[in-house]
Amino acid sequence: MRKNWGKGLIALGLAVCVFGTGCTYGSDGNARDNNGAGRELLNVSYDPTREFYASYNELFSEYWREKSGEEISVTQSHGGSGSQARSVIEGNEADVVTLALARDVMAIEQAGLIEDGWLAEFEGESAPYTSTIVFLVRKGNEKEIKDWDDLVREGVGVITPNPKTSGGACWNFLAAWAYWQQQDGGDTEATKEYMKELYQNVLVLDSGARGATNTFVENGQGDVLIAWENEAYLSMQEYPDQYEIVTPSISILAQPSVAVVDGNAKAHGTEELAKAYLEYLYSEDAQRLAGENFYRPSNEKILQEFSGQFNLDMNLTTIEEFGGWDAAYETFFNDGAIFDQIYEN
Amino acid sequence: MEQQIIKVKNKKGVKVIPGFKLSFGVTVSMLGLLVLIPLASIFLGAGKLEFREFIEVVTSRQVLSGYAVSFTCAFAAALINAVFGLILAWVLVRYDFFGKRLMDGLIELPFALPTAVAGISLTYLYSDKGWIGAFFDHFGIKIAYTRIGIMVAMIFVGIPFVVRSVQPVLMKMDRQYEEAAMMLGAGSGTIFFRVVLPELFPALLAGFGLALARGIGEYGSVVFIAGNIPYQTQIAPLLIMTKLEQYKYADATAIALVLLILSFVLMLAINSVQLSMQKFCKG
Amino acid sequence: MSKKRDYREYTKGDGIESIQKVVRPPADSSSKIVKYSLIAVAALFLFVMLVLPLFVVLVNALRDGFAAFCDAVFDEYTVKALKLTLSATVCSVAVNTVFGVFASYLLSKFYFRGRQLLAALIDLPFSISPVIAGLIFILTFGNVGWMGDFLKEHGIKIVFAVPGVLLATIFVTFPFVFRELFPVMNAQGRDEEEAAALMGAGGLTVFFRITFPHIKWALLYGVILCSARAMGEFGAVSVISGHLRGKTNTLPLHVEILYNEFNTTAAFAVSSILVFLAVLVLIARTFAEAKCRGGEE
Amino acid sequence: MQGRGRIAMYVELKNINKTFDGFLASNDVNFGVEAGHLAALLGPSGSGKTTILRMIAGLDAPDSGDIFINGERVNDLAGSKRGIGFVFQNYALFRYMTVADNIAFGLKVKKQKKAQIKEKVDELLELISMKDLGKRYPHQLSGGQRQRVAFARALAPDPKLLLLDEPFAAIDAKVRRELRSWLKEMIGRVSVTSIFVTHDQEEAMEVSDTIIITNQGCVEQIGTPEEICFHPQTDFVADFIDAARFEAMMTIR
Repeated sequence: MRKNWGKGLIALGLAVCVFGTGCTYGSDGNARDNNGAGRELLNVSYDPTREFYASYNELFSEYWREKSGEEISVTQSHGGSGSQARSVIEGNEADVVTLALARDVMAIEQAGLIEDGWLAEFEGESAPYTSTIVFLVRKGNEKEIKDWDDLVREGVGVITPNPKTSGGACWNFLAAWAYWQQQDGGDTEATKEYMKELYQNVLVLDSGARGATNTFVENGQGDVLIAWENEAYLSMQEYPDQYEIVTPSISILAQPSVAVVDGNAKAHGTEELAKAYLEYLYSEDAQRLAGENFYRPSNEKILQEFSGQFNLDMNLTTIEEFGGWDAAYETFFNDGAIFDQIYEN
Repeated sequence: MEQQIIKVKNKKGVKVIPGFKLSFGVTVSMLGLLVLIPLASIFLGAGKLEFREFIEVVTSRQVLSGYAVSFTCAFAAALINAVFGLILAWVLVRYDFFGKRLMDGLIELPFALPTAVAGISLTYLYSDKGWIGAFFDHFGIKIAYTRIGIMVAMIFVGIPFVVRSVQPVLMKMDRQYEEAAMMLGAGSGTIFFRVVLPELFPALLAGFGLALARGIGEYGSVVFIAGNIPYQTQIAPLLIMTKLEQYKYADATAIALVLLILSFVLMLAINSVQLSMQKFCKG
Repeated sequence: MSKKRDYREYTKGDGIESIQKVVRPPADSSSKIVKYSLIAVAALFLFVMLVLPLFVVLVNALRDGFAAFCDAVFDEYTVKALKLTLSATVCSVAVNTVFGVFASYLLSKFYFRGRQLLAALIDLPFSISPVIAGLIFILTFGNVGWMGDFLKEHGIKIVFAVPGVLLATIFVTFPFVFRELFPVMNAQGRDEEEAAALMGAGGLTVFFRITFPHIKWALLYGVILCSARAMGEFGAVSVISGHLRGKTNTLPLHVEILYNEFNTTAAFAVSSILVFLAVLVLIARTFAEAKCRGGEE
Repeated sequence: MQGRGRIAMYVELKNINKTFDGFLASNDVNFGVEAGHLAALLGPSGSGKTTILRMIAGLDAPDSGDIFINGERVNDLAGSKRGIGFVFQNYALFRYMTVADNIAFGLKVKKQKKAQIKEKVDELLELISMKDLGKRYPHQLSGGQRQRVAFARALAPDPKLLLLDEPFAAIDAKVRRELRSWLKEMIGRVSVTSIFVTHDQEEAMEVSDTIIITNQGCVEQIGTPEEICFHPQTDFVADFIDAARFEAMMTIR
C-alpha cells in the first residue's frame, strides 16, 4: 500500500517539477520584454518580409541612435496580410503596419485606429517599395508560357492562391483581369469568360501564397505559378536552376502599404518614432535593401540600379484603374461578386 | 443484481461520498470561465445578424457545400479510424511482439506535430509526385488535392482518439467471455463480432465521435492537402477564414455557430448512446 | 453473478498488470495467422499514416546539412518560442489536471440533474474548430469583444499577449485529462468510496487513499495526451497570438513564419524539435510505467 | 408479533417513503429490529430491500418518514456518524490496499493509536481465520475470503449495527452454505444487531431471528422464520415462501 502511495507521489512530484520549470521559463520570457532601456516599436507586417525588416530594423536603429541617442527595439510580427490587419483591429497594439495591400490598412482605418489621409502621408501612396505579379515556370518552360493567354490553353495547370483567403492573391486576379480587359477593349462579359477558363485551369487554390508556392515547388503540381515577383525570386533563390520567371506583357503594380497606427502610437508615445521609422524606408540605404530583398524600390534612381534584376519594361496597371480597393473588392471579391460567379456553374 | 438496478435509478438522494460541493464548484466555475463565457461570444457575434441574414449566410450554396465536404470526409475518416484504431488497440493490448512499445508510443505523435506541418508533410507524401501518391497515381487515383486527401489529413489527426478510447476498455475486458464463447464452439470471427465488439462498442463509438468532431473542425492540416476548389474541396472552416478575410465577423461566427451546434448535437447523441449502453451492459 | 467476480480475478484495477495476464500463447496456428496479419495491418497503417510523415519532416529538416539544422534549432527566436511552448504546455497540463480530476470525480461519484449535459459541455472544446477556439477569445477579450473596453480601461492585456496564448492552449486541451479519467472512475463505481465514507473518512482521505490509486495511470495518459496536444496546437494560438516574435510566438507559429518566408529547411528543423519533445514525453511515460510496475511486483 | 412493540427496538423505521424517478422503492415502510437480533430483509428482486438498507446506512435519504437508531432520530445524521458497519454486495474492498490495511482503514480514519489498530486487526484476522493473509491484496483472495475480509472490515470500528447487502450473492453455492453458518456464529459471538438483505428464502430462514418480507416497496410481513413459514399473513407471503421445503428444514434444525 505504502509503495503505491509513493508511486502516486512520484507522478505528482514530476508534474510539479515540470510546472515549476515551466513557470521560471515563463517569467524569464516575460522579463525579457523590457530589456533595453529605450522605447519599443511594434511593426505588424505580412509574410515574406521578415528578412527585409530584420535588416531594416538594424539599419533604422543605428540611424536613430545617431540621430537622437536613443536605443530602440523593434518587434516584428508576420502572418497573412488580412489576418495581421485583423489582429491590429482586434487589439494587437502595432505602432506601424506594413501590409500587402491598402485595403487591409483601410480596414484598420475604419476601425478608428488610423487617421484619415494616411495614404498621402508618405510618398507614392505610402508604398515605399512595390512589386508585381509574374509567372514562375519550371526550367525549360516546356509549355511555352509567355503571357496570360497561355494560361487558359488546355492542359496548362495553374497554381494560384485563393483571393478570398489571401489578400495578396487579389493582385494576381486583378493583373489577369487587366490583361483581358485590354485585349477585349473593356468587354466585361468576355473577360469574365477568360477568367473562368483561367480558374478552370487552376488545379489547387491554396489558402495562402506560401502554400501555393509549396504546391508548385515541393509537390510538383501544375505548370505555372502566378506569384508576386519578390516571392518568385525567393523560390528561385531557394531552388537555383529549377525555375524561370516569365513576365507577362501586362501586370499590375502591387503596392504594399505602410501606415502609422495613430491610435496605438499615441497611447505608446511613439508617434514621431513610428513616423520616422516609415519615412526612413524611403532613404537610399533602405531602398537598396528593399531591392536586395526583391522588392522594387520606389526611388527611381535606386530602381535603376536593379534594372538587371527586374524587367522594367512591363506594362503595369494600378489599383486606381479599378477605382480603388473599396470598389475593386466590391466588384470582384465580395460574396457573390465576380470571383464567386466564376465558380458558379 | 437488484442493487445495480437501483443504483442506476438513484439520481438524487444524499451525497455520502464527501467532496460533492467542492468538486461541483471547481468543475462548474472552471468550465464556465474557460469554456462557456468565451463560447458565449459566438452567440453574441452571430446575434448581430438578423435572423433572415443568418439563415442566408449559413445556407448559401458555398457554405452548404463546405459543410457537406467537411462532414462527409470527417465521417469517412472517422470510420476508417474506427476500423484501424480498433485493430491497433487490439494488437497493442492482446499481442506481445517486438516493437510493441514503440508502436504504442507513436500513437500520440499526431497531436504533437503542428497541424500545418502535418498537412505539408502529408501533401508531400500523397501528391502525385510524392512517395505514396506516385504509387496510387499508377492506378489513376489522385489523393492529394481531392477529397481523399482531405480524408487522409483527417485520419491523421484522429487516430489517437480512437486508439486511446478503446485501449483501456480492451485492457479491462474480461477474457472469460471469449473463452466461454470458444467453449461453445464459436469461431474466432463470431467471437469477435458477437462477443468482443459489443463490449467495446461504447468506447469505440466515443472514439469515433471524437475523431469525427475533430475532423469536422480541422483546418490547419487540411488546407494544405485539399485543393480548396469551391464546391469541390472547400471545407467549412476555410469558409470561416474567407469571411474573416472580408472582415465579416458576424458571418464568420454564424458559420462557426452552425458547425458548433452540429458537432455538439453529435457529441450529445454519442454520449447518450454510450451512457445508455453502459447501463444496459451493467444491468 | 459470476461476471462480477471474474472481473476482479482478472484485473487489478488499472489494467496494466492484466496486459501480462491477457497475453498468452495462441491456441493454434490459425490464430497465429490472425495475430501476425493483424500486427502487419496495424504496423502498415501506422507506417503509412504516422511514420512516413514524420520521416518527411526529418528528411526535410536535414536537407541542408546538420549545420543548417543546428542553426535553425539554436536560433535565438526558436529558443524563445520553445520556452513559450513549454510554459503554455505546463500551464495547460496543470489547469486541465486539476479540472479533469475534479470533474471526473464529480461526474462519476455523484448523480445529479444535468450530469449528462455537463459531460457534453466539457467535451465541447473537442468539437470546436481550433480557428473558432482562437476567435472566441478575440471576440471576448479583444478590441472588438464585449470585454474589450473594460480590459483596456484597466490596462489588462490578454489577447495578442502571453495570457491569450495560454488561454487558447488551455481551451483546446481542456477535456483531455477528464476524458482519460472519467471512464476509469466510472468503471470503478462508487462502492469503495461509499464504504470509506461510511467509516468516516474525509474527502482528502477518500480521494488520495481510495480513488487516486485507481486513476493514476489514466492520469498519466491524460497528462501525456494533453501535453502532446498543447505543444502542437497551432490554429487557435495562431489566431490569438499576434505573432510577436520572441514574445507570443510558440514553436508551431515559429514554424509557420519560417515556412512562410521560404525558409523550408529551418521550418522543418524547428518542427523536428516538437517531434523530439513528443518522443521525450513518451519515453518518460515508458520509464515511469516500467518503474512503477517493478515496484508493484 | 404484537408483543414485540413493547420491547425497545434498536433500529426503527417509521412511515418511510422513497421514490426514484417515479419508481416507488419504499411505500410506507414500518418495522423495527431488536437489539442483538439478526434480521433478514427478504423479498424478490426489485422489492426495495436494498433501498431500505441503504437508507438505514445513510447512503440514501428517505423522501419522508423517520429512521431511529437506538432511540435517536438519525435522518439528518451523516452515515459515518450512525455507528454502522456495512458489508457491500460486492464487498467494495479497497483494491489498492492489503487485507490488513482494509481492516485497519476505519480505525485509521478515526485516528486511533497504531498499536491499538494493530492489535484490533490481528484480532479480527484471527476471527476470520486469515491470520497469514494480512499482506495479500483483495484480488489475490477467493470469493469467500473476500467476504470474510469485508465482514472484518465492517466490524473493526466496533459498530452498534451491522448491515449486510446480499452478503452471499457473489459466492458459489457450496461455500455459501459454509459461510452462512460461519456468519451466524460470528454475529452471535460479537453480539451486534444486524440486518441483512437477501432474496434467498433458505438463507433467511436459516440465519435470521426475524424476517421482514418486502414486496414492491411494501413490507408484507414481519416475524420469526416459523411465523413466516407457518402463518403467512398475505397471499404474497404464502405464495413466496415454499413452506414444504422449510418444514423439512425446521425439523433438521
